[in-house]
Amino acid sequence: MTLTGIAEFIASFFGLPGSSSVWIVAVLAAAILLGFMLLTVLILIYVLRKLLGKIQARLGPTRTGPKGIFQTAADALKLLIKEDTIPVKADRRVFIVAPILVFVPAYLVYVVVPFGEGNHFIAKDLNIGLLYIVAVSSINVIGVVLAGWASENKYSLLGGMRSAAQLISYEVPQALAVLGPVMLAESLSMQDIVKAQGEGLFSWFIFRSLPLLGFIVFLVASMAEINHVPFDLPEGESELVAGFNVEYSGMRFAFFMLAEFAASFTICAIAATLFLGGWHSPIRGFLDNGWWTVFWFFLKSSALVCLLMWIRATYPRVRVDQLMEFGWKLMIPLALFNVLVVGLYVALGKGG
Amino acid sequence: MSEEEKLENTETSDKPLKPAGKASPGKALAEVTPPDPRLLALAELLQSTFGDAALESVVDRGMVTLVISPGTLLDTCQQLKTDPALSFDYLACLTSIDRQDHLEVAYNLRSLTHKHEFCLKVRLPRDTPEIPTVTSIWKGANWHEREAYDLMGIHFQGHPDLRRILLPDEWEGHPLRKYYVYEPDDVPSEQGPPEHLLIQLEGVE
Amino acid sequence: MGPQHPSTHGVLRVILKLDGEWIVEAHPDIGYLHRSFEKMGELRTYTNGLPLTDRWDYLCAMTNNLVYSMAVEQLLEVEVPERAQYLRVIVCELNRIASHLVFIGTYGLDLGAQTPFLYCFRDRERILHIFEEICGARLTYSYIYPGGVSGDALPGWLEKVDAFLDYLPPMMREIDQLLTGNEIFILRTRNIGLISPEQAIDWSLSGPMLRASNVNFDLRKESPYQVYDRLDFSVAVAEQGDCLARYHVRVAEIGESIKMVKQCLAQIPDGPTRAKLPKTIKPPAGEVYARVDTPRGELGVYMISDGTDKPYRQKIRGPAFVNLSILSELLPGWKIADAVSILGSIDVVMGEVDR
Amino acid sequence: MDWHTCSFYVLSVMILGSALMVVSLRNIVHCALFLAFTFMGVAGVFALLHAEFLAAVQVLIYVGAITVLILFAVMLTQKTIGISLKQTNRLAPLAVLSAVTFLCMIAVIALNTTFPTSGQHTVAVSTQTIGSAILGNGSYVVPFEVASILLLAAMVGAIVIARGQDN
Repeated sequence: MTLTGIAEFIASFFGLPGSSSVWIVAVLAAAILLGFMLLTVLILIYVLRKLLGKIQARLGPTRTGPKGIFQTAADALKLLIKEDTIPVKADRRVFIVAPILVFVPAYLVYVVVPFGEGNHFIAKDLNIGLLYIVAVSSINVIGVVLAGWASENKYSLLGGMRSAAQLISYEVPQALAVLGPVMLAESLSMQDIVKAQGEGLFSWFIFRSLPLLGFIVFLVASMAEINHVPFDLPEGESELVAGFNVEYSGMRFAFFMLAEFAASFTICAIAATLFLGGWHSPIRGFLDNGWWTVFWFFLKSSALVCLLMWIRATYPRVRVDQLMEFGWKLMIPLALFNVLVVGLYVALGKGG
Repeated sequence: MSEEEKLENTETSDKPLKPAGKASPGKALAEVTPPDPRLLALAELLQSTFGDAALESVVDRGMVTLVISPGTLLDTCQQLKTDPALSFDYLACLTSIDRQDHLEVAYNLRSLTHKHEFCLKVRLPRDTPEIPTVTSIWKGANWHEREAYDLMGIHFQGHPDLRRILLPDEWEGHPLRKYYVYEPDDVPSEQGPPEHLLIQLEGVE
Repeated sequence: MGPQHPSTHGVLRVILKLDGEWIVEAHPDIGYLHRSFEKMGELRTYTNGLPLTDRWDYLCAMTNNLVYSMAVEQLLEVEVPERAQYLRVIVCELNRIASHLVFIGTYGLDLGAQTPFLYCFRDRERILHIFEEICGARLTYSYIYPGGVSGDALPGWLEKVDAFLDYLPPMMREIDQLLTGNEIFILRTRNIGLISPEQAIDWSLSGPMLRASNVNFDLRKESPYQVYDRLDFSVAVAEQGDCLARYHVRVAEIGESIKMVKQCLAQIPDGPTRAKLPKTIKPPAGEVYARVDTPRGELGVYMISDGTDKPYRQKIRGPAFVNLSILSELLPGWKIADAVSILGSIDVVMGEVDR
Repeated sequence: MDWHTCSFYVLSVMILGSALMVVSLRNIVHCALFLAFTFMGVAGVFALLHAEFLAAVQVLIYVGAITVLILFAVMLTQKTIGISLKQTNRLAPLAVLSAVTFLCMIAVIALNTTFPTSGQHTVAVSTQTIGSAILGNGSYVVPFEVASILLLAAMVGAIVIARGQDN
């Protein structure tokens, strides 16, 4: 009943040549991933609003459906119906391409995320998994800059440039922080990294070598990467009126929102995989096979997502120069130090 | 007009220090409360330092008032701020008053060190209300003077940025003047007091 | 930063001349909320001029009523009964707590922290409920009349105030933890918008703006009015004179106000709540400058009476009007993001700036 | 005509097409965008050849850094909104000439070298082999270190020049 089976059936059904089943598997996997991504974003937005409400001593959405369940669906519908305005002076083509350039990388990263044990829970276990993630996530910088530039208004251009500078300066610590687990697992592929953390709680990379440092550096750098609250400079409402997405409305604005929330789930998933032992259960061997692995994976990622939302509720915004200073003068040295320590740990561990 | 009659009796009695707590209609308490001795001491001090320039000094209901001529304003204020015995370093409030026959500017000054305060008043002719600015002494006066210029039409010479502060720049007339009646449809009339305002002024029994 | 901007607390327009991210010049442009209270005051009798005062500083209407009534009482030289003076101090200090809660909430919102705002407004709701019980209004109270207060405390009202005073301190600790200890909040406010003591005095700032620059001057201590001389409280003063110091002064003032109201509740005597005044108040001719310490600073009324039943001139000295005038000297040299936090720390209410 | 060759043709059309657009378009930001698509196409070809490491590095370096650098340079230096450049100028004939000669040269080289056209896929170049090639014993360590020092010098130079404007 695996995907390939379904693909062969479809290939024979339509009388396509046998070899094209590989294409069909890819298309099917892409469709499943897209569906999964939209679903998680819907749930994520709803949980965020409910959680923020809880933290801020208020209820959160209650109108739409029991306990406000269909709130995000209502938002999505509203965005769909809303008129898609394009500023007259704006450069039409770039204006349309920019949101896609921001949305696609967030979607591409899902290819390598290991939802569970074995091959049928991961779209394609590339043996350069992590490098692929870092490479793909560097594409959305172009989308952000072009979105800012194409909407022809100086505020959004300023916002676009600022967020591009932020993305670039935080890509470096993120990439370095990822090196830790790579060295410990001696492989770039995500499944290998998870397998290397197999022996229960204390074998997770968060505890091995310098505890927590790599994890914190990665999480903070990724938060800056997706413009999460302490670093949400581009849409700093109180300063510039709005960031690069000020001129977007309707479906295109939905692309940006979708990209942001999908990215926030992906970085939690990657953080869970790299540092919290992916789909392994905390106790060795206990409930560690089949569908249970998927359960552990989602448990860890959603825990991290809630942590992110908690941070969103409590922290004010950082100023632009403090952000840059924090990035270059603190995050990068920390990440380098982490790489050094993990390197020593691995080298000593192997007896030189 | 009670204001005029107060002026006459001070001229005739060659500017003595007069406690003005005279009995007044509608007083709830039985007798007149004598003004606070500390205020009398302050009035005494001011009288002695500015004897010649002071036209009139009144202690009335908890406030010492000293009236001086516009010419001597700048150096009296300078002395008020720098003189260690006085050291009025805090300008609490600057009020512009339209007394029909003349305009007045009242400076409420306070000393944070000696914890005493008083009101310095200057009288200006109605047609050319010109007075030097005190922003060089107390920067806080900046917006007060702009507001007095905007609403009362008093021109402060040497003010760094004298333009209307509350009303739109192209507004004519100064609303706080007694005769200023703003008919929205036509140009505000400043020729003379309209009838209904006059009646109200003479309505004092 | 136009009149419609999320962080200008009302219709204030500041014309900023920028060099990249840095502010070179700043000219506040006010007057968008100018309703000319001073002219209106001259056309109304003393009693029906009072409801006007609620619209001056709409976050702290009780102190506006108080300063207007004190000016009239000084003109009449009438003594207000003890119980009325205690009730006045209770409601004014409660109003100060409510206004400072609004400040903490909106200041957090300016810098991006959403949660404190909701906590502060939840607590402020309780104060407004208490006010509603005693004078029927949530914002425009017209509770303090020349000669006393409009209505005596209903049975059980003082106990409600007492219960609120026990409820507030733990909540204040919660809000405190959210903001005061928050490194990013400190990063955005420490050493930003520095005002030296001489500068503060020269620009005649008042209230928390003055006391945060290490100048220990509080009207309730210097020239105590009503029953403030019978209450022992300490004046909250901070040294640095930056945005953080102003925040700390206001938070400390909430603590002091709680202490004061507690003492008032203990000392409040029985007795009448209004002095006997003639039907139409006609104070003898004269001039008076009454002043009160509001959450924003010294609110003064220079009232001149000419013996008739209408004030001849009524000048309103708004604390935020004067505190805002320093903006043109304060903002240059800082960044735009700092302008937001400096403006927020001045705690401007446009109602009494524009009058 | 299995999917391997057909996707190769698709990719090559994409690369050549967007490269042509880069040269011929009037609006400079559009050129930068198409430059990014060219690089992505090249990364696709690398992936086809199972050189995944190179494909990822290609995307990371070229698309993520160099194109953004060009975009930054373009936007910060001059008012780019709405102006269109004249792509051709007096030197057009000379350019065409040099392009044609370059084309012939490549054609000659391509024709008489015998590519190893073995049927099965080329051996997968895994990251381990690349890693040991760069830093392993007796391999390209020295050139790798020299290159990094060169880059460092360039970066320091850039910072000095940029900082030069302030003081």
